[in-house]
Amino acid sequence: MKIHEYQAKEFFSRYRIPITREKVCYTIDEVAEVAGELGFPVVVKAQVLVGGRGKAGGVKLAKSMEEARAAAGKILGMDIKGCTVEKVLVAEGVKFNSEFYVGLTIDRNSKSVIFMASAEGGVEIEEVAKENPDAIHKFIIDPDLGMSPFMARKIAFRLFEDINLVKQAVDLFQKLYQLFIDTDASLVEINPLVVTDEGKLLALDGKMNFDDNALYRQPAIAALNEPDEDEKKEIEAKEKGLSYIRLDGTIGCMVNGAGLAMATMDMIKYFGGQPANFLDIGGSSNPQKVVEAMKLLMSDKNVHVVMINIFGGITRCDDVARGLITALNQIDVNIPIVVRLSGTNAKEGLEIIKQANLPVVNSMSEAAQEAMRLCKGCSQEKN
Amino acid sequence: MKIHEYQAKEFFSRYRIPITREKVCYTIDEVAEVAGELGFPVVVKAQVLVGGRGKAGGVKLAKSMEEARAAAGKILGMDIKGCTVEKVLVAEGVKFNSEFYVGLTIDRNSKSVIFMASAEGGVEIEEVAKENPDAIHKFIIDPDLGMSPFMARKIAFRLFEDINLVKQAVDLFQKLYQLFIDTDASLVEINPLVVTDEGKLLALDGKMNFDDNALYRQPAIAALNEPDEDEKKEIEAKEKGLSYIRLDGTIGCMVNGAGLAMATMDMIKYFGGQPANFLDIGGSSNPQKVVEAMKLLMSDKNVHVVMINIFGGITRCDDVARGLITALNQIDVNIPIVVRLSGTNAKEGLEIIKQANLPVVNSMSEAAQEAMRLCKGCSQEKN
Amino acid sequence: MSILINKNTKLLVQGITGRDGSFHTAKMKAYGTNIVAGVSPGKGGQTHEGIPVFNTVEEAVKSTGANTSIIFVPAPFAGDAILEAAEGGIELGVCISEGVPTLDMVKATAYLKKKGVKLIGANCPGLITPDEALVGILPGNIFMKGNVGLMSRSGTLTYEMVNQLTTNGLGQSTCVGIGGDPVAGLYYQELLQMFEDDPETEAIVLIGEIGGDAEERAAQYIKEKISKPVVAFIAGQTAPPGKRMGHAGAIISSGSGTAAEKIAAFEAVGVPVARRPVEIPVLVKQLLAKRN
Amino acid sequence: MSILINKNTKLLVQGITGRDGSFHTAKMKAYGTNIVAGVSPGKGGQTHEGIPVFNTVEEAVKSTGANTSIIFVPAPFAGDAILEAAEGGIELGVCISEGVPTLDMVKATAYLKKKGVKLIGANCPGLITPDEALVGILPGNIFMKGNVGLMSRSGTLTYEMVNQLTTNGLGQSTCVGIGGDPVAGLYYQELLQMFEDDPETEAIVLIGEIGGDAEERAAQYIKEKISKPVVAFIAGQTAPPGKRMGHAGAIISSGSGTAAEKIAAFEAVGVPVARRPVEIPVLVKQLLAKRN
Repeated sequence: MKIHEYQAKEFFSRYRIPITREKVCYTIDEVAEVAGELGFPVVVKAQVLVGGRGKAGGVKLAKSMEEARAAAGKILGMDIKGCTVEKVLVAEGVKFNSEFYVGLTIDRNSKSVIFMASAEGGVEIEEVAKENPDAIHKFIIDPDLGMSPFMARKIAFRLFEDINLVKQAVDLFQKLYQLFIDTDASLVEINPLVVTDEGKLLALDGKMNFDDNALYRQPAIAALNEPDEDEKKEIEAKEKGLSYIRLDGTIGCMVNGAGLAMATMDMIKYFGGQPANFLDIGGSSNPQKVVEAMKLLMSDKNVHVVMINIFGGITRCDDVARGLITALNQIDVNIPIVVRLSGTNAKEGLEIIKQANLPVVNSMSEAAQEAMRLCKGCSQEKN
Repeated sequence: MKIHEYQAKEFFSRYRIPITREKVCYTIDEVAEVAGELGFPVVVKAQVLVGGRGKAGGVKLAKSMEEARAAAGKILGMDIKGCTVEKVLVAEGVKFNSEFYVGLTIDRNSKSVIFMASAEGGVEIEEVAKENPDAIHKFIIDPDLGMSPFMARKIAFRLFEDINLVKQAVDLFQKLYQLFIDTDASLVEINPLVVTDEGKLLALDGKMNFDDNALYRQPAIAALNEPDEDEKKEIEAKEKGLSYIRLDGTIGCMVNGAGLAMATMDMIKYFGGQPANFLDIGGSSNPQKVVEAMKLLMSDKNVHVVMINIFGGITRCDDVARGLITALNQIDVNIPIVVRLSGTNAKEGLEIIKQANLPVVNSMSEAAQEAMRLCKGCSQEKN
Repeated sequence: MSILINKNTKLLVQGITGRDGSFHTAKMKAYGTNIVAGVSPGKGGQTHEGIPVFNTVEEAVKSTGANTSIIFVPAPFAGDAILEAAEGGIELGVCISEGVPTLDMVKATAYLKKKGVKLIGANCPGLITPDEALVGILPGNIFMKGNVGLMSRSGTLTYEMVNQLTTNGLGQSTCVGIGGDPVAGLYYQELLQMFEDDPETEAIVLIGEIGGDAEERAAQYIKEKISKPVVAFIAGQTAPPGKRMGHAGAIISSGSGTAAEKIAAFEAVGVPVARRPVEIPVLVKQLLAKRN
Repeated sequence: MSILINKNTKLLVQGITGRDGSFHTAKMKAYGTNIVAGVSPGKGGQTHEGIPVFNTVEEAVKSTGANTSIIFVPAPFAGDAILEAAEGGIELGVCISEGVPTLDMVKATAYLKKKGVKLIGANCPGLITPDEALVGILPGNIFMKGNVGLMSRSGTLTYEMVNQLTTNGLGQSTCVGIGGDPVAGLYYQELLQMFEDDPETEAIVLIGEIGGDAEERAAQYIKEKISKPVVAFIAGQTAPPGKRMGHAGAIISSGSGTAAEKIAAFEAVGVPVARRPVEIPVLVKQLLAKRN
C-alpha cells in the first residue's frame, strides 16, 4: 500500500525527523493562503500515488503569490499517468548545499531490512541503480540489533565527513528505522535528504509503502488507503477471494493459483493472443467464487472468449464445474467458453461440463489454441 | 536499587497488569478514610525496603474500621529490621482460590533474562528454592525474541490448565517482561499472583529492583530512591569515588580494588580480628581520595586501628602515601595506622611513609598481624 | 534417498484442530505420512484424527520425537508458530499460512538461522517425497516416485509441471513448493545443493516467476556448484510491469526481475528454459540421455 | 603458546583519544603490545601516539587487520562498542568500561555468541600474556613468563596473587581478569578449557569471589573436564550477607554463593583452596611436584 508524500512526511514529523514547513492544499485559494503564511519562495508539488510527477510538470517553484496561484492552477486537475491531481503540497523553499538519498526496504537475499544510502540524491534512485550501482551503499540491518548507533554511524560516515552532520544523521537514521519497523513499512525513502545552508539535515521529499499483509495490525495506516479505479476492482475481487488484475487483451482467463495463471497468460501469448486479465480464483472449492469470477470477466467488454484453466489440488474440479453451470444460469453469457480441468475430481467435473455442451480440452496448450480459434471467430462476428 | 510494593504496583498498573484497588497512607486517619472507600475487609501492609515484614507483623487483615485503625496504629512507626515504617499500603481484601509466584531476573549462566514461575506462591520464594527447587520452573528468555507469545504460553501451561487462565497469563507475562526491559529492572516479582473467585488473575503483592548501572537512563526510577542511613553514607562515599560499607569490627581498612578489599577483610579475620568496614578507594591515583577515605574511617568511633593495603597498578603508591600525609595534617588521627604498599611506585611511596614515622610492613599477612597487635594495645588504652 | 522428508519424518501439525489443519491432516495421513502429534493450545490431552494433541510444541516433541512440523495457524500467529517450532526442537518447519507479515518472517528467519533449523515457506504448498511422505497441501495422486527433483515458487503451476513429468514417465525424488513471499525459508540455492547431494536425484526442474532476482542468483549458483542437469521454467513472461500477480513476489518494476532477464540468465549458464510446460519432460529426457 | 593473546595479536583501541584509552594505550605500547589502530568517531585520519585513528571499527579492521579490540568508551556506549567490534570483524573484544547496564550486556553477549566472537569483561582489568601482549590495565611489571594460567573476577587481588607467584619463581602463561559484572563474556569454564588445551600451561589458578554460583559450576567443570592441577582462592569469606562489596557480583543472599559453599565445592572435587594469598604458590608447587 502506498501513501502520499505529505502523509509520509507527517510520519517523519511524528518521529522527529526534520522536514520542511508545509501543508497539503486542495484549492488555488488554499495554496495562496499557505504560501502567504510560509513566505516565498515556496514549492508546489502534486500529490499522486504514481511516480514521475517531476517529469510530468507536477512540481513547481513559486517566488511570488502570482507564481504560486499559477502553479497551483496548472497542477491541480493535471493528469499524471492516469491519475488526476486532487491535492498539492505547498512547502517552504529551502536553500541547500548538497542532496543525498536514504531509504529502507526489505532485502530478499539477506532476509532482512536493508538501509540504502547514496550521495547521488535528488534524482530517481532507480536510474542511479542502473547506471552507477556502486554509488548506492547497502547495509543489512540485523533484526536482533535494529539500527544500532554504530551501524547508523557507519552509514553516516559514508555520506558525510563533518562529525556534526554524522551526529545528526545517526539520530535521523535510527528514527527512520524505527518508523519503518513500527509501521510495518515495505519502503521508506527520503530523496533528497539535503544539507541546508545552515548545516542542518532536512527531508525535502519522502515516500512510504507498507506491507499489505500487516495492514490488519496497522489500522491507522490502512485508513489512509486511496485505491484508484483499477485497485478498487482488485480490492472488490479480493473481498470475494479472487485475485484480479485487468489487462488490455481479449481472452478472459480464470485460473486457480497465481503461477498457473501467469503461465496461462504466457500460453495465450505463445499462440499469438492477448490475455484480458489475470484472475486467480485461489485454492478453495466454493462454487460461488466461480460465479463471482464469471461476473467479473463479463463486466469487461473487451473479453471475447473465456478460457478456464483449473489444475485441481485443494480445488475440486467438480466444484468449479458446478459453479460454472450456476453462473451460466444466473448471468447472460453470449461469448464462447473453453474449459480445461485436470487433477482432483477432474472426471466428475468434465462430466458436468459436457452435459452443458461446453467445449472441453485436455491441456493448457489445447485450451489456449481453442480459445484463439474461437476468439477470431467471435471477434469477426462482434466487430 | 529497590522500590516499595506500592510503587512496583503503580508500574504494574501502568502496564495494565491487574492489581488490587489500593492506596498508600501515612497516618491512621488516612488509613481509615481509604479503608472506608475500599470497603471491608482491607489489608494493611507496611511499606519498607527490607524483606520479612510478614513475620514481623507488618501485614494485617482488617474486617472493620476499628480493626483498620488498630492495624494502622500498630504498623505505622513499627521497626522492621532496623527500618521504621513510615507508610502503609491499604488494599482491598480479595477472595481467591490459588496462589502462584512469577518473577523475572537476570541469569548469569545463560546471560539472559529468566522467567521464574511456581505454583507455590504466597510463601517466601527463597524458601521454596531451598526446600523444593523443582517447584520453580525457569525459562530463559532469548533477548532477540523477548517474551514471545509461544514462550508466555509455554510458561502459562506449567501453572494453569484452564485455557482462560492461560490466555490471561500470556498477556500478563508479556507485559511483565516489557516492564522489566523498559525499566532496566534487575528483579520483578508478583508473589502471590492469585486466581480470584471470579476466575481473574490479580497481582496481590509486587516487588521491583533495578540495575544501578542503568539508572542514568531511568531518571524517573532514580527519583524514587529512598536510601537508609547506611546507604546514604555509601552513596556519599560513592560520590567521592569510594566504595564503602560499614561493618561491626574495630579494624578500619582502606584498600584499592573490591576483591583485594574483601581478601584484606578475610586476612584480618584469619588472624582473629574484625574488620570495621569494606572500603575500596578504586583505581585512580588522586591523593584527595585518600584524604576522604581517612575522614570516613575516622567518622566511625569503633575503628581502633587503620590498615592500609594498596597494590598499585593504575593506582600509584606514592600518590596514596602523599594523600595519607595530607590527611594526617588535615585531620586529627589519634589511632595507629599500618601501611602496606606494593606495585607501582611502591618504593617512592614507602619512602614518604617512613619519613612520617608510620609503621611499614611488607605483605598483607604482616599488615593484618601488625594491625591486630596494635589494636589490642590501643583497645586496652581506650577501654 | 530424497531431500528434507522421507519415511523417517515424524510430523507434527501446528493448528491441527483448525479448518485447514484438520482437512489436510486427514489428506496427509491418507497419503501415508507418519503424523505423530498435533498442537492446539487448550486442547492438550485430546486426540484428533487419532493423533495425540498437545498444548505446546515442546511437549509434543518431548512426547513423540516429532522432527518436522507443518504450520496451519492463521497468518497473524504464524511467525510465532515458526519460532515455537524452532525453539521446541523441530528440525524442519513447513509454513502453509498465507499473508504472514514480512517483518514477522524477518524475525523468524533470523532466529531459525541462529538455531540451525530449516524452513519451507511461508505461503507455500509444502513438499512431497512420493510414496514416503507428504508434508503440505499438494494433491498426492499426481506424483510418482522417481529421480527428478523439483522446486517451485508457485503451487498449481507445480502440479501442472509434475503432471507433465508423471504422464511422461518421469518420477520425482522430492518436489518442494518454496512459496512466493518476499522473505521465505529455504530457497533455490539451498535446495539445488540438497538435490546435488542426493544420490537419488538425477535431474532438477526449477520453476521460477517474475520479480526479485532469486532466479538470476540460482543461475549463477548452478554455474558454480551444480553438476546435475537442470531445466527451468519462468512464469509471467506476459505480465505487465508494476503489477502484482497474486504472489507478492511477482512484481516487475524498472526493468529488473523480468521473465526475459531470468530466461537469459539461465540460458547463459547452459540451463535450458522451457517456453511451455509440455517442453519440460522433453528437455529433461534430452539432458538425461546426453548425460548417460 | 598461551591463550587468547600473544605476539600475533593486532590490537585495536576503541576510544583511543579518551582519557583512559589514551593513558593505557601508551602503557600497552610500552609493554610491547602490537597496537595497530584506534577508533574515535570524527577523528578518522589522525594519528594518536603514532597509531592511525579511524572513524569506525570496520574501517580499522579493513585497513590494519586488527583481530583484537580493547574498549575504553564510557559505560553508556560500551554495549554498542562491543557490538561494533563483533560486527566489524574483531575476534576478541576486551571491555574495560565499568558500569555497563546489564541489559546492554545481555544483548551484546547474545550477538557475540551468534557471531562466534569472544569477549572478556566488561568491568575487568583485561589480560596479559607476559612478554608478548598486554591488553588491559594490569601493571605489566609484576608479571613473568611461565606456565601458570590465572583467571580472576577481581583486579588488584589478581596483582596480589601474581606477585606471590612471580616472587616465588612461578611465571604465568596468560592471566585473565574476567570482571565481576552479572553478565560478562568468557568465564571460568571457557577459560579452564583453553588453559587445559594450551600446551604451555601446566597449572591453573582460579580466583573467585562470593556471589553467584560460577565457582560451583567451575568446580563441577574441573571435575569433568580438566586434567591439569587447579588451585583456587575465594575472596569475601567475612563479607556479611546481603551487602554488595564493590563488584555487583559480590552479593551474598539467602545462603547461596557464600565463600564457605564455594570452598566446599572446590575441595569436594579435589581442588585445594588457599586461605591466604601466600599459600597459592605453595599449593601450586606441591601439585606440580606431585604431577611430575
